[in-house]
Amino acid sequence: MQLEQHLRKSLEHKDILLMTHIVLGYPSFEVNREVIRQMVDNGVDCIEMQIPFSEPMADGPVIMKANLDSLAIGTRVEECLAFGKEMAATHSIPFLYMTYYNIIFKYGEERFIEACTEAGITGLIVPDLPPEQSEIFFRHARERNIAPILIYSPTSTHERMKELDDSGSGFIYCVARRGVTGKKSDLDEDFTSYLQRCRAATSKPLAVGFGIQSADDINALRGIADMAVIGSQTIRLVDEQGPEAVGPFIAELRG
Amino acid sequence: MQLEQHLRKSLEHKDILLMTHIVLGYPSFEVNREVIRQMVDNGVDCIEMQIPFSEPMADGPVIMKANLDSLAIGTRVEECLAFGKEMAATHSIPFLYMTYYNIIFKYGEERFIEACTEAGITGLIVPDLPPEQSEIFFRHARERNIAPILIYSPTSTHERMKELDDSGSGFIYCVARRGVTGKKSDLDEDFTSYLQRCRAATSKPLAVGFGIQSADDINALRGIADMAVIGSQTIRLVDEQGPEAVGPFIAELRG
Amino acid sequence: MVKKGYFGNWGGAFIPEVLHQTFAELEHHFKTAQADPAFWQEYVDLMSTYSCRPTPLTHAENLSKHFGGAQIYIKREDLNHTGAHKANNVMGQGLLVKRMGKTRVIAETGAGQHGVATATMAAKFGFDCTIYMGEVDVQRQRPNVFWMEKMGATVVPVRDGSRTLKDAINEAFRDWVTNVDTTHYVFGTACGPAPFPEMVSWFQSIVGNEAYEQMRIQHGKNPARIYACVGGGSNAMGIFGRFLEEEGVELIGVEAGGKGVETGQHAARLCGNDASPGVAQGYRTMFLQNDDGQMLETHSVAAGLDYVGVSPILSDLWEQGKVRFTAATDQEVMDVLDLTMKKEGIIPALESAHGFVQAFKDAPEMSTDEGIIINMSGRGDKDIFTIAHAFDDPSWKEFIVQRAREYSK
Amino acid sequence: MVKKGYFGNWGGAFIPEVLHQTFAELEHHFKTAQADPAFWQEYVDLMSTYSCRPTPLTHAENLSKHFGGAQIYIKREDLNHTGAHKANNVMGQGLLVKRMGKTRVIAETGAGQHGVATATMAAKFGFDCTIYMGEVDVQRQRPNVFWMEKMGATVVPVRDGSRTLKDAINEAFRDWVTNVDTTHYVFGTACGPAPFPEMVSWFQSIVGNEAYEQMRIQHGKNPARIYACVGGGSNAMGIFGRFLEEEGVELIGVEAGGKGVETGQHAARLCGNDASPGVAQGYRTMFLQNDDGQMLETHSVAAGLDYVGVSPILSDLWEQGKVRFTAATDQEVMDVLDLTMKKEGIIPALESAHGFVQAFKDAPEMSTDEGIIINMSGRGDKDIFTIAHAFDDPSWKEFIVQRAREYSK
Ligand SMILES: Cc1ncc(COP(=O)(O)O)c(C=O)c1O
Ligand SMILES: Cc1ncc(COP(=O)(O)O)c(C=O)c1O
Repeated sequence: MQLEQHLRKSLEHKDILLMTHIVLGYPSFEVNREVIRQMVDNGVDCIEMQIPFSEPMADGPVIMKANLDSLAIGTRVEECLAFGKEMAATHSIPFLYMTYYNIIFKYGEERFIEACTEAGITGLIVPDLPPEQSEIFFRHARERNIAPILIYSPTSTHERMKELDDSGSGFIYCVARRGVTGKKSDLDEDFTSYLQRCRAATSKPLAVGFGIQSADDINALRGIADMAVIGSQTIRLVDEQGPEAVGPFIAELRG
Repeated sequence: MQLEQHLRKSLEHKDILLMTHIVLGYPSFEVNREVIRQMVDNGVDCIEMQIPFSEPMADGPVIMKANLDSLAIGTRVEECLAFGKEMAATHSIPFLYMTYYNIIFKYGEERFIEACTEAGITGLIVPDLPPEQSEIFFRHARERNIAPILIYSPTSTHERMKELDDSGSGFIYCVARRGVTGKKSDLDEDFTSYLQRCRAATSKPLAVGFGIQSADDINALRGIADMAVIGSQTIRLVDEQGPEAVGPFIAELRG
Repeated sequence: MVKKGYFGNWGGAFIPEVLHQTFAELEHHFKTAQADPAFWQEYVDLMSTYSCRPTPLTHAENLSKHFGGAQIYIKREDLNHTGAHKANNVMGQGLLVKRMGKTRVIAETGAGQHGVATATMAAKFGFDCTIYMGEVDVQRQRPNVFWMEKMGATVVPVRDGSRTLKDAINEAFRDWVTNVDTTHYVFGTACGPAPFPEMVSWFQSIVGNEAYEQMRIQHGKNPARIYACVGGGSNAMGIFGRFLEEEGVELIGVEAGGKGVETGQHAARLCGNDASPGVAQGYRTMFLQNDDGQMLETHSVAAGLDYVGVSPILSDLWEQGKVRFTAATDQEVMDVLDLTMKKEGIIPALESAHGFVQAFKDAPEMSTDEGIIINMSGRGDKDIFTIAHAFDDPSWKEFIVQRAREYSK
Repeated sequence: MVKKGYFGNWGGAFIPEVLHQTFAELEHHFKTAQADPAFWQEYVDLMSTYSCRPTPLTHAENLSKHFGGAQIYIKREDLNHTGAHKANNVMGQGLLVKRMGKTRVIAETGAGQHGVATATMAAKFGFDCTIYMGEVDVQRQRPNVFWMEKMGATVVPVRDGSRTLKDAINEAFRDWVTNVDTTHYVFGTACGPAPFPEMVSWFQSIVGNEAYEQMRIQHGKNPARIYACVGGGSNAMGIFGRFLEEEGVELIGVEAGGKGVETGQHAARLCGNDASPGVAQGYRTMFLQNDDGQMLETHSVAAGLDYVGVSPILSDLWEQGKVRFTAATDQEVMDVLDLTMKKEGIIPALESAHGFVQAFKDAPEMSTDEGIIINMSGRGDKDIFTIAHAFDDPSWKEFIVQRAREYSK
């Protein structure tokens, strides 16, 4: 419950939280460090650090490229774990790992969760791991107080949402639309009724991700979601304007 | 019997006769004229003039090329007939047409034989016309005293030879070997026994063609055949050394 | 009485004397085989274990709906081993060659299909094999040459005449008269001297026999019409044969209209005005020839239809009015190819597409309970070089240029 | 108890949540179809009228004699419409798509065979169609791209990662999660998330079912061994299925040995030492990956075997020792291709030739009354660019250079 408690505390004095995303080792750990510093300094509430994988099936072009480029310069899982530990020790907000299941599987599920505990990581987002597929993972994570974040999608039925709610913890990651990361989502009426469905299925905080890019998007989420997730947009920003552009961008989002 | 009688008369004072071959219109009628003059002057006994056809299936590369080149410069059947008439009128030896059946068929068989009669042509060699295939042609030819020359091959059985003997007249054209015109033939033991078979099947004079190229070849035929046929060799000669080389070549052959 | 080897005024065997004996033997073995049910059974068994006979009859539902008329059925000779109906004839002749005890086969080829089929048969039966192919065709059909060679055949480019199919036939005859004792000439279509037209048609009749049964089962009755492209005429004879005596079945042969039957650049022997009776390549038929009897140049986008003569059996059926002949132009062929690929996921050979053209013209006028069969004599994917070229496909060109760049390094 | 969608330790469905519902529906329709004999009959009818099932079983007498051991039989999946066993799976999924009421299909393709088959099926069924293909494969398999486009499909070159098959799969998944409501992803092999491995194997089981009957008739008993190449594993599962429970039938899967299993340049998952258990592309199997779980580059002369994963069903059979796995190198494949063309007149696809390699190694040691089956998953003539290139054929190169010259004018 560590992560959820933390978020709930933050929600006491903010109407919406902000989670950001980075790909570890892209373009370098140094830049990651600087970007995270700026994020934290400008009020980000939670950061998901993606351990790169060679087959980022659920990611769109921006994050996919960041994954592959990071691997191309030799990023290793151990380095990612060490970096995560450093960040968790340096900053007081919650840090999560996001990665594909094979990274964890290959490392050893127990061992990986052990490493998370040691690093002070509070949650794990694994987009290709439905709860049915690894009883061990979910059991260990919960035992070690590492929140396995589960994902709702507009295609999820109420029954499925309830099922996911039972297995996950921390918060629910609601993907805003069908598709992969990186493309803008329409936060329209359909979306609102989808979020109502999400809310009805879980009592956990709702994070909304996929295509959230601007202060307007975040405003649209106020009142219906608890946390906005900024993914590809910061990677684009760093690519185009360098890490120093991140602080002002976040500040503007926070409004 | 015109042609056969003519040949038999020549055989009274020669132990072997010589038939030569030209392709009409190749390289030109003018050169044909000159070549024929030299042939006649040097003792050739009989000349077959080939009316070119676009599909000279039984001819080897040299004669085939002459056929196609002649057509390429526009040689027409009517021209060939006129030229044949001129030659027969100019020289006292027998002239024959050699051509493929389609030339005759398309011209009209009766009409073609009529034209031969008028031109003073004494025989016709049509390598793709077995006697079974045109009763009309053979009947008309014989009626008009144009000898349809039939062909024996080493693959012909005795029965077949008899059959051919019944339909043809003038002489029998024995091809020296399997194959098409132009390649040298081995006049070996097998060949001799083949010619004996030919002799046994017909009382007509025997001409031997396909690959007869030198005085030696002709000597080998003396005593077993009545006429030697020089085909591709004079065409090669004219191609390489011009028409004036024909006279000396024939003279040498005649020995 | 019709003369032996003739079909009405057409056919015969106008062959050099050196071949007389070998034709007598061929005739003998053919007639013996024809009279021997075990031979046909051996042939059917071979075709069903080595090729995939019976080939399917596909109901082209989308095309039928598209034209709103007759139910269109496609006889799938493209699914034969080596990709065309040519295999039927070739494998049959292979069995005869074995019976005759010969050890070497030769063949002419235009499109290359018959050459590939013959090289394949030779490999299977262990015969030596030489294929004659016009130089022009060698150049436009290089992939087929590659496969023939890989199958162990020698491919001889023929550099005489128009350097296409008819010249390859002449050259094959030259080989045959030279090597007649060991060699059988596997004629590729229902043309040439008797008994080839009849023999090739006999082997190809397997197509029509199957189609007859299949149509009864799938359509419940005979087709109203049957379409086949006509090069030499073997696939047409194959599918027509069984239906010739059936009441109410119209047979339509489609020739190569090339750039138009009025342009002189075509290969329309029986449906245009440019052909006349003649004798060449060993048989009498309607030939594209001039007044002197010299053969004309022909043109078609489909190499396999690009030929001066036509089966004497078809000339006879034409004369008797038993088969209707039409022509399809190169352009019509390309359009129909496009439509057929998109609607049915089927790629007819350029040759076969000629039959489709006429069928598609007629189908809309027919009633929906009538059935028509198109004989799809072969598959088009072997023709990639011709088809991609004819469609003027830019990425194909780019691909070739890039490949060439690698090879030129 | 084995978990749903698992085969021993292998399989599962590791899919993004957005696909959960669509997989539930797919599973439902698949299971309903499986339980409905009318569905299978519809499938068999389709395959026998549109493709040419049953495909023949060819007794390779010359090769059998050449090796002097086992009787070699070849199951001729090359004679399927579109030239490979891929058609079986694709047409089957097409019928399911119709049942599910979807209107669009997508597919990944490596060699291009599965793409062509899918584009063909889409044309036949009237579905929209998009094919994902690694850019490297687009370049080496341009003819297939041409045909897919002509059949009306959109071909998207994938420019990420190694730009080959696995990247095309990732990209297809990205399309699927975006267009899940209208679209079915026609997975091309017995891999991917459940129920694909089982479903694809089920459609492919038609191969083994036929071979079982044919072998009884032609050989009089079961084969002693069965050989199949293993890319994703669908043709292997297809032919193995019916024989899995038969006593005394050894099953052999042959992987791509590339430049040698010891060189790292290969795609040997089950017979080398370079693979380890992993989870990617939606399923758990033996993957060629590094210690971190990142997938490795693979290599094979045969694009269709050039893949990091393998059917989870085969991983299970491997673990249980029910299938023997070996590898064939690129060089061995070229040699065997040459021999097979010359001896039998048959051109196996480069993929299929891998199975031939091991069969030819084993056959001489076997007795002449034993029979073996090689599954010839596809025909090689589609691979002309690869094969002519691999044989380093000079006249082929010259031909390409000359063509390019025309196009560069
Ligand atoms: C596929 C195909 N169809 C038709 C033909 C024409 O031949 P025929 O008229 O003998 O069937 C050919 C000749 O090469 C061919 O390859
Ligand atoms: C002819 C052929 N055989 C085999 C394969 C390998 O696939 P699988 O192992 O699924 O049969 C492919 C794949 O493209 C192929 O095209």
